[in-house]
Amino acid sequence: MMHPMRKKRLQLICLGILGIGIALALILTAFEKNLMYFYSPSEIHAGDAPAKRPFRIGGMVVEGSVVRQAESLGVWFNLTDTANEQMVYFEGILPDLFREGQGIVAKGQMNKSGLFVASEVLAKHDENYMPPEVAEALENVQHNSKVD
Amino acid sequence: MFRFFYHYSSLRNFYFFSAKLTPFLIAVFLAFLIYSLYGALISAPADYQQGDSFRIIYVHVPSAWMSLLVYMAMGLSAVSVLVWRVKLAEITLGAIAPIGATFTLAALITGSIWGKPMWGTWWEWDARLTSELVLLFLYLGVIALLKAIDDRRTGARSASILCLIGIINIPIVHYSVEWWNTLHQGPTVSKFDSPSIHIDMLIPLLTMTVAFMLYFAIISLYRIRSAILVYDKETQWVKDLIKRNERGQI
Amino acid sequence: MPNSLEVKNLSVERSNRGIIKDLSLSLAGGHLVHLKGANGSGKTTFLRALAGLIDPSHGKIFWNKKNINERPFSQSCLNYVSHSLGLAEELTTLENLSFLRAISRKTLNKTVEASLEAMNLKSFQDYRVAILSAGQKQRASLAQLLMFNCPLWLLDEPFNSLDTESCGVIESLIDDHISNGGIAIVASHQKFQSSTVQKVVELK
Amino acid sequence: MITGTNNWNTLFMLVRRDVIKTWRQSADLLYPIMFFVLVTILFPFALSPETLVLRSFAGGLLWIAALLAMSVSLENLFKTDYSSGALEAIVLSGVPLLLVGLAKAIANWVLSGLPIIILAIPLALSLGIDTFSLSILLLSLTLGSVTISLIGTSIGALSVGLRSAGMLIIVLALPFFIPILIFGAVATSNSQTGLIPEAELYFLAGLLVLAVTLTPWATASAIRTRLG
Repeated sequence: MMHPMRKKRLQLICLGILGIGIALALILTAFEKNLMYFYSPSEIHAGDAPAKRPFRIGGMVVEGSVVRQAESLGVWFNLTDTANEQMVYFEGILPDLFREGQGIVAKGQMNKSGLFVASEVLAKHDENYMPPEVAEALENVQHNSKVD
Repeated sequence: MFRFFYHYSSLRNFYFFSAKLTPFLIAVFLAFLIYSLYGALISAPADYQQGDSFRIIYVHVPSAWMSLLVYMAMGLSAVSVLVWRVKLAEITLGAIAPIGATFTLAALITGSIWGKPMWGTWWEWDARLTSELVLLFLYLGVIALLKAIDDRRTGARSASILCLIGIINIPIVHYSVEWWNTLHQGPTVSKFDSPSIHIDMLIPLLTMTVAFMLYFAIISLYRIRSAILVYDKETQWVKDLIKRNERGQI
Repeated sequence: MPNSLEVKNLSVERSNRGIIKDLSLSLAGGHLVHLKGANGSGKTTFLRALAGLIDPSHGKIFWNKKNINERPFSQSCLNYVSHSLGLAEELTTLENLSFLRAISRKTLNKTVEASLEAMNLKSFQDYRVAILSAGQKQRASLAQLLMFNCPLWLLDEPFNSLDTESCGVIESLIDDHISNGGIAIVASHQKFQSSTVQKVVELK
Repeated sequence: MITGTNNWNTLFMLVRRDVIKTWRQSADLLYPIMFFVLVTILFPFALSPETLVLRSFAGGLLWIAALLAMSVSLENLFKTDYSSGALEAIVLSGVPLLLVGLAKAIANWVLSGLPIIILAIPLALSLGIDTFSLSILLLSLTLGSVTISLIGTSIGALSVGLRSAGMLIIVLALPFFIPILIFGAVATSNSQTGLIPEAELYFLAGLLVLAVTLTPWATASAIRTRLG
């Protein structure tokens, strides 16, 4: 026979663990529902991205893929996560930091023909800190691997 | 083991023990500081995009890390206050809260100075900067509660409870702010699988962090020791100490 | 088992000041202690420490050989009537006492109605506490003593704002309590009319 | 046993007592609710009376108003019970403090959270919200307000009896409410684009369960500390 006081304490601890467990399960479910609404080109290829609602896409602008429309602000470019590419169309003024090879985030929606129509394009500074030579070297490697 | 902790958690023993420890800490701190300053300002190369302005990282990042570390230290003290009722922990909690708040403020200010060349504005609702701002308010809350309660034991215990609620809240705030931020600005895209910081830049950053930790240890020991004297001012050993001190000065 | 209360080298701090310093006291059942002392001498602090509300900075309190500051301590052995009365002003006397009786984990004694009757408050039971006179409030609060069966009574200024007749009622209550083997510690500036006081503790 | 029938009964008695008490002290009940309505109707004056503008901000501004009003209501939760000694009497009656903490939070929610949710309906409609978004707003407010009551009760218990406690409570509590505000407001604004903001609602529910599990301990410990 367990001491009633100890039994009570044990029950409380079990309840506490149960509560934390449920809370974690709910929060993890929230993660699963993709709280970010953020998808990579690969995920879009796999068909994970929503078809009917806006979301975000992130990736690097593929070198040489930028095509500007002659008489308007329209621009096409491809985004890559190194595995897959996704074509994006945007009409508007691109941010100053928008360059080929730069990581960007675009907000918009898929159209029926599989083109991502962006309503907004954001260029983010990247979070790497390295000397210029290293950056250059890294760029060369990437360039070469693309040529191969 | 228990006896060891018991011995050093007695205020008087801690006072004398920490007095012996301090000069040693200062020496190690200076060594680390000088080495890291050399590394940070001279030997580390300039960044390929940001040039020399990236060097503020050596103040910003250690401050930001310390702001979290000090909160964790406060959390440990809070548990000791609430569970074991350790007097030394009560004193520690009150002594380190302002230091933690200062580190947080330093991280915010340097972040904003860094933001000027990087983003073009002094303040950007960047996820990390915003959660750092919330962290500052958590610190200020603990300090405000400590100041509002006259009785030091009740004050320390109340502040401990608030501090522990805060500890659970820190990851939640951090995560939700990040999520909110990406919703409005898009997450930072990093270059895949490439080293995010070069080794020549990393080593001074790590040693600078150690220097910050030692600085924190030294300053908090000073604050704890002066708080111990106030706490125990009615006891014989403090009275003896004051008497000896006066004689020494004459 | 006969009741016993033992206070060993008790020191209590309030607002960073030592209020009670090194107080020791040993009591067996059937004792009435008159707690005396000037304002601010720590009478209330002492009673609150005995009630387990304040943790002492040094020393220990034992009730029936059990340390009251070690959790879990159930306060079911004691009846503490503070001078802040403990009654919600918005509720009636009856509501207040019925609530306390219903939630209490103590051994129950008289019903609320019987307790109010004994305190001469039956006709005021449906009045909100806010509109009662000071003496009536005091009596309503003291009615708690009758509702529960607790061997230890801690009374903080129970004779405050009471007329002579009511004082007599309270004193006879206390007499009954200690003659049944209970212990009562009463903080008061007033002298007891009857001579049941076995011990006077003066706080400085 | 914490789950025994006796404890359910005690919990019910504690909540009922608080509700009756506050009901009779109608000012304590009315001020936070009036505050909620007034703050909400201030926004159209500051922003624009145009439905299009107001509709896009509706979720956020109702959430801010609800958050502030609930923070204001926290001061009265413990104030009179502390000064009259009733809190002390409840503690000494031997009731588990966890129950007292839980009961105070429930009472706070019934007395300020629930009326705010009900009043949010006409206010949201007047700001031009559609019915689907309204249902999401109400759901997020329900999940969030219970969490606010639970966390707020702990903080209210910590600051009871202190100088300018009302302001102190608000200052201490608001940083803790930021995650709730973010998810609540975004859930509403996302629902206005026609999506079901499942992720946000799951997250709010997770926070709620976490608060139910942990805050009663903090409140219990705070009550014991403030009485000592």
